[in-house]
Amino acid sequence: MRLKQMAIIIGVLYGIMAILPVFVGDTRFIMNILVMCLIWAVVASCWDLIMGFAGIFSFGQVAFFVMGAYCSGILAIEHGVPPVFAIPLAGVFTGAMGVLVGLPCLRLAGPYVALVTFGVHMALQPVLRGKIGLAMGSGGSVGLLTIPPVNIFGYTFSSANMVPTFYLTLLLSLACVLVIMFVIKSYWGVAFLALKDSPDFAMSLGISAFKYKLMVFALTSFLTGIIGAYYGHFYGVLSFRMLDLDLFSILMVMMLVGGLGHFPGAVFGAFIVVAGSEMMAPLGAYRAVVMGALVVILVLVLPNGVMGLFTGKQDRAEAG
Amino acid sequence: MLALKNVTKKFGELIAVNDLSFTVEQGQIFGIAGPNGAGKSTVYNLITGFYPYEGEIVFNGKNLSGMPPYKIARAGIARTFQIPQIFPSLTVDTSLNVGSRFGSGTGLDPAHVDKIIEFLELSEDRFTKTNKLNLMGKKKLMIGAALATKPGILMLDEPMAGSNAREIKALMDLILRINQEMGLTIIIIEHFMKVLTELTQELLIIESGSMICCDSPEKATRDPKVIESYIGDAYAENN
Amino acid sequence: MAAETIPVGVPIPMTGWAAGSGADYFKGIKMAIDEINGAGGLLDKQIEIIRFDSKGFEPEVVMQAADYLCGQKKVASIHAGWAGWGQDVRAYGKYDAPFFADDGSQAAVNIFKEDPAKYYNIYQTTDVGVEQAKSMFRALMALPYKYPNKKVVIINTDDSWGIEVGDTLNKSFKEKGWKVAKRETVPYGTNEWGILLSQIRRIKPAIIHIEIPSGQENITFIKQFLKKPSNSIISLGWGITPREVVDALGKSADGIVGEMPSGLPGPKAPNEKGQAWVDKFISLYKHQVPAGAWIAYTAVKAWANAVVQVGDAYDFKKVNAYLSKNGYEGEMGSIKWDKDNVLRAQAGAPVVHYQVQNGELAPIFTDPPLTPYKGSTFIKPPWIK
Amino acid sequence: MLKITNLNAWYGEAQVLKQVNVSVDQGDVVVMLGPNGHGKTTLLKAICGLVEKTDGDIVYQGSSINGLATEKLVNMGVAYIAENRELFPYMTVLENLKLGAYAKAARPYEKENLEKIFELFPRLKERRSQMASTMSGGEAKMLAVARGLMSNAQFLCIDEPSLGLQPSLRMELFSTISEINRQGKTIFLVEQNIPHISDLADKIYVMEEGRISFEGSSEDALGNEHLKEIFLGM
Amino acid sequence: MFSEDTILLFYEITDVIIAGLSTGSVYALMAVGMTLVYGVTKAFNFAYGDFFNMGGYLAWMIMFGLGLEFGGYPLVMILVLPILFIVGYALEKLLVAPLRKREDWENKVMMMTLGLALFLTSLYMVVFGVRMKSLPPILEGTLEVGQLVFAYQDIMIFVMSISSILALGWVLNNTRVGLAVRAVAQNPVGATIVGIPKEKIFATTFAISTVMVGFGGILLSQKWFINPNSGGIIMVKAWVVTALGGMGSIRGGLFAAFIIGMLEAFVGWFFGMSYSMIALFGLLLATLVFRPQGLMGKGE
Ligand SMILES: Nc1ncnc2c1ncn2[C@@H]1O[C@H](COP(=O)(O)OP(=O)(O)OP(=O)(O)O)[C@@H](O)[C@H]1O
Ligand SMILES: Nc1ncnc2c1ncn2[C@@H]1O[C@H](COP(=O)(O)OP(=O)(O)OP(=O)(O)O)[C@@H](O)[C@H]1O
Ligand SMILES: [Mg+2]
Ligand SMILES: [Mg+2]
Repeated sequence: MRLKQMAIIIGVLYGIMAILPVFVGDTRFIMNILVMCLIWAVVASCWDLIMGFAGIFSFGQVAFFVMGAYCSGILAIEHGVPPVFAIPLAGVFTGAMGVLVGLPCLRLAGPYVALVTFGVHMALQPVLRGKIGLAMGSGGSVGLLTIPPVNIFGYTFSSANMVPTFYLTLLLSLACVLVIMFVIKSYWGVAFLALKDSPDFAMSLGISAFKYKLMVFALTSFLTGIIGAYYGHFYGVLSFRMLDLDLFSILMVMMLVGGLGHFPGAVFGAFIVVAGSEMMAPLGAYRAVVMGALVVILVLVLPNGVMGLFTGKQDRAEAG
Repeated sequence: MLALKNVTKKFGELIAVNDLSFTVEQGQIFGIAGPNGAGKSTVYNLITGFYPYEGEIVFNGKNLSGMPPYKIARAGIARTFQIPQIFPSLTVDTSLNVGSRFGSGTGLDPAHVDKIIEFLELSEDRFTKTNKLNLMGKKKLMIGAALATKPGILMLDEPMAGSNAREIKALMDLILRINQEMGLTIIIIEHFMKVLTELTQELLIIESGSMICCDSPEKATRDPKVIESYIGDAYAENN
Repeated sequence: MAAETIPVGVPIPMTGWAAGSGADYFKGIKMAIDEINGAGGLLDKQIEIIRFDSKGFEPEVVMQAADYLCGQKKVASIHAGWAGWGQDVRAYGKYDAPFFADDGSQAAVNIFKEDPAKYYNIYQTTDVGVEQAKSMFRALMALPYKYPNKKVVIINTDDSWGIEVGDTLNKSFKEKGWKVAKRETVPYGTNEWGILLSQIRRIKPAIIHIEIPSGQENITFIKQFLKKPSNSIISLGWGITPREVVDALGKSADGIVGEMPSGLPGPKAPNEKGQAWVDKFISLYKHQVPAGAWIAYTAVKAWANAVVQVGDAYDFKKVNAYLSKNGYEGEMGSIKWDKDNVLRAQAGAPVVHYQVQNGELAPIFTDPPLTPYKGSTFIKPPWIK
Repeated sequence: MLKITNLNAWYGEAQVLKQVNVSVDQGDVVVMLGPNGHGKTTLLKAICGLVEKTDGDIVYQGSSINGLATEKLVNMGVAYIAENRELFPYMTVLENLKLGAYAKAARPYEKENLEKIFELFPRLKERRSQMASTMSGGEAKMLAVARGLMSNAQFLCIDEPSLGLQPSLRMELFSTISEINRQGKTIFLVEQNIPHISDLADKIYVMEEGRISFEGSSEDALGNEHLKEIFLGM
Repeated sequence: MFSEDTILLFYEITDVIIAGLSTGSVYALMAVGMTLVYGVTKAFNFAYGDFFNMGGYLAWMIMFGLGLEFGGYPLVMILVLPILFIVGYALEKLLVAPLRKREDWENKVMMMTLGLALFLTSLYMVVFGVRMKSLPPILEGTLEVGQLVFAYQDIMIFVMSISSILALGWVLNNTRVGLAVRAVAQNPVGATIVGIPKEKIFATTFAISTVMVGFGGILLSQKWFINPNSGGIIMVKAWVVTALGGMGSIRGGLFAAFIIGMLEAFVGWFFGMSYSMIALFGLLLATLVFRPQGLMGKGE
């Protein structure tokens, strides 16, 4: 897809988002869903960048998200750092963690990378709950319950004033997604594709697999951390329960519905899945059954996700 | 320009390259031949930093030992692969741009890429995905991407394999033009004697990783040891 | 049409790790609402249950539940069961409809204390872990059984409940001159107890207390313990209440003790009213009363009563005022919330201590005050020689 | 033995073979020539059931085999030696060869064929426990040819067997092919550079742009100046 | 000769080792099927743990749902294992085979199984209820050797898991079918060229792996319980074991299972049980840094 096409799709998606509060601005429940859409769109896009484009099977995105959230929360609660500063600091922290996790991964083949990164995910929960976490101020198994909301020039963005907070989220989300778009469309993105297609050929043309893979680890964990931090300040509470497999699976489903490696499909996917899941809420326990079945069917009939519908012709010809 | 000094590479028990030394001069077309499994491709892989090795490889006064492949590429060594390598998801144009952007050290140079496209007569396929190219197209693409890195030396690994007489002739012309018009030093691995004798100025023959001879192609191909272990009597008679 | 019913929110896990306990609470809630509806409804309107799958209590799910139920569906009250250690206080504190939860955690109470005026609609239906643990300790000390030594092993999960109880027990035992020979904090999902058991066999503690609010770990522990038991009283704390523990272990669990907070003892209730309730529950659901069912039932009733007294389900100020001032007259007598809106253990909603006898829970004590349950006999666990 | 009529084949939307007619008689060596990328490999793949979208008729020993699964063909005595080798990368040379004799018909001859092959390619014998993925380009090609010969098939489709082989081996290879043919096997060979083609080929086809542009005996081909220049110039 | 303390320590360490062996055999049982199916399809099966539970649930259904408890485990095995085979075969044909024709199919299979996992987990919950189910022990009683106690149940699991892994390994390495399975794994096109019915092999392997997994599920459910939610964590455990051993390496999987079992036992004994997860991933990371293809993986 061309940069222009991508930009248009993103523009339309966020444009629609931006006018929705006009109709539903006073329904906090729906506004909440919209904020969720915007937040998960970033996480899913980051995941798509590292997995779909860079071809690195990182399963650590949720872990980075939670790390960012906790880091910012702890900074704000324990050290009194104002959220506007705590959020970027959390991003820097998760970015650094991303590099740290990425380093041992660079030598590994796909499923092993997945496992190591997932290991980070699995190990994070005991750390946050245990003594180490408590010593850092994670609140142990209770979690963080008193995270202050974002405050810019004396104006507080919290769920009490949903509409302005929504627009702040929208801006942040859009900024992150645009960064991802430019990365994908820059020569970075091309380098990823090249490395994925033929690492030897790519290296012989001067691409440093090491540098680019590490950079993508850093960037995706940075952005994921930022949005995670924002999430914490938005809800004011955090619990390690986010590390259970549910959220992880749902995020994967978002990517898949959007189309893995078909950015901005992930954004689309996040919007559809969050909204769809809420619409299926009346199904109760059957919701998950239906969701599961839908995923299976979607993979079979829509191999490239929703984005595949747009680029379908193109891709089918290529697949042959 | 490029010199190997006592280079040795072992794979476990197997000595794939054995204490090999040779020098390629600026502007030369330098041939490498030898039986299957003699270690020719391995030599390329060592020069381009794909494997660690013993000994020293020096390029324009710079010691390449221990350098990662991408740095060696930026230092001016470009290569093609025996089994064609392409980027199936990229177009010809993008593939060349990749070489130019990452390998040249000076960043993307559209004019240079244009020139290569024209030179290799790839303009018709410029915006097709590379997985749709046929064998010749893929080979040209590899050469094109390599050239786009603005190398000082181009190393080709069996570029003629699978081509018919006319195609071989065309490829030979192309290589000659790269050498003369672009002023590039070229190393070529081939099994077609005709190519080696007509194209190269110096021919290195290796067997089991060791040098048998390194001489002018005329002399090298008449060396009885070479005929016995590599060319074969029947073939020698034929040509 | 819509105005003809009174919507009540029930955010309870229907999927995920907490779904089992969620189902128990729901049984009580549904029973109460069916009764009210059967008797003509509340203020002549039927009560409508609106469920929300609160999954694993992830922050956004809890918030979403509150905004959906209170903001969107405009429910008149919320009955949540076990709901997430304090996040729920924040989520529902934004609204005014009475919210009943069973967090049993000091963290939730602390949040309440931050701003009692704002969180005035939040009601905890059980006492906090610290108090429950003290009650467990009292019960253990009061058992008609002579401990061979003063060594105890405490095992608890690594969540806030487990640690709160474990810490309190640890302190209580030490104060009484006992030796806590081992304290182990284990993750959920621990199923292999071999090492711990071999250590226990060498310690030979008089008491082993396990505090894991989930069925599977307790079951596997007991199964493996019984292969070569030590002479120890086994106390499962809250962990005895999930139905699968007795279901899975049957009579082999005989002798194990444990507690249920805000419980109504069954199968033999303390009084006639209680007995009628227990009988009804059993005939409805074909099994003994699990943890939380009775108090969830009672909370619905308490709220309904307040609504009737006030005369308007949506006059939240008055409903809340009535609730916190008057409490409710339940099956075992009156229940009242304290100043922090916590339903401390009290005669009307006691902590009930059980022992498994004949493959079922048999009450042996109620607390407070700690009194032997009428007609109860403690049996020496069969594995103790 | 094999008769192909009006065969079309596509990769996705792109048509590669256009109305191809080819017939191979029992006991013959038929050679197909043609420029790079004009569909020779595709034709072989189509015969062997490896092209998804085809239409037209392929009749082998009287029965239509178009659309038949590759593994069934193998059991009917058709062997395919692929241009791009298709080896089992993490198996040893010996295991690869053994798998060559997987078909029922080939099993009884496994030992015998293995010996013959080791004679033809001593390098393979020497390296029989080396992993296939680490073989050099030429060695891997030898292994691919050898594995195909293990199948003991009656009809061999061989795609550029000499690709990357050293000159002396290339000469040997073609005499081996003649030898195999003399033993009664039918051979359909795609190859660009065959010295003394008239000694080997009974019939020659030329494929250009997915169509057969020439069909005739090797004498006819050698008599055709155009063909001689393009394909037989070496 | 030895002080009492020394003897006690000796017993304790022996117990730790026994615990390690017992956990190890459980992990081995969890991982067999995964090694097999990963080895062949190269695609990650997220629904793995749910197939594991499927074994348990089917056994439960036969014993209690249909009231055939009198038949005991022999009847259960006779009925359940063929059902698992059929389910596995059908799932492969219906859901995996169509994906395999696509570009980038490994990812797609992974995604599909993710959905399948979600579907099965919640389906179990809806059909069988959220509560856990348990099965009667396959063998009652314990064997006591001095101070040491072995449950017959554990011995049974140990024997079954080791023998099933060894049997699988033997089949893969020594039979023609095994060779064919490996061939398909490494190069499906190459496999058809030599006459291997690739589609059948794919489906059969998947089915056999389902049988193996389900068999493990039955054996472990009688020791533990069947929990509709446990699929994810079982999948992760199996994954760690296979990865540490080298994905696709049967022998590696066996070793890794016992190494992890021992590690958990000793870490749990020495530092406390809550540290075992951290230690586990620490070990995995350290191993992969030095051997990126796992302990016995062939590398790619
Ligand atoms: N998998 C594929 N998908 C799409 N197009 C393909 C595919 N394989 C081959 N082609 C195209 O089909 C055409 C015919 O290719 P084929 O390999 O049959 O040619 P060939 O005559 O064997 O050439 P060569 O001498 O290079 O082996 C080529 O233009 C090629 O680009
Ligand atoms: N990774 C490896 N491990 C083990 N042996 C290897 C490895 N790579 C190459 N070899 C062996 O080293 C020898 C040299 O291989 P190389 O590819 O350099 O040969 P070559 O001269 O290019 O032959 P060809 O003309 O067939 O391409 C061969 O015998 C090959 O089997
Ligand atoms: Mg080579
Ligand atoms: Mg071809």
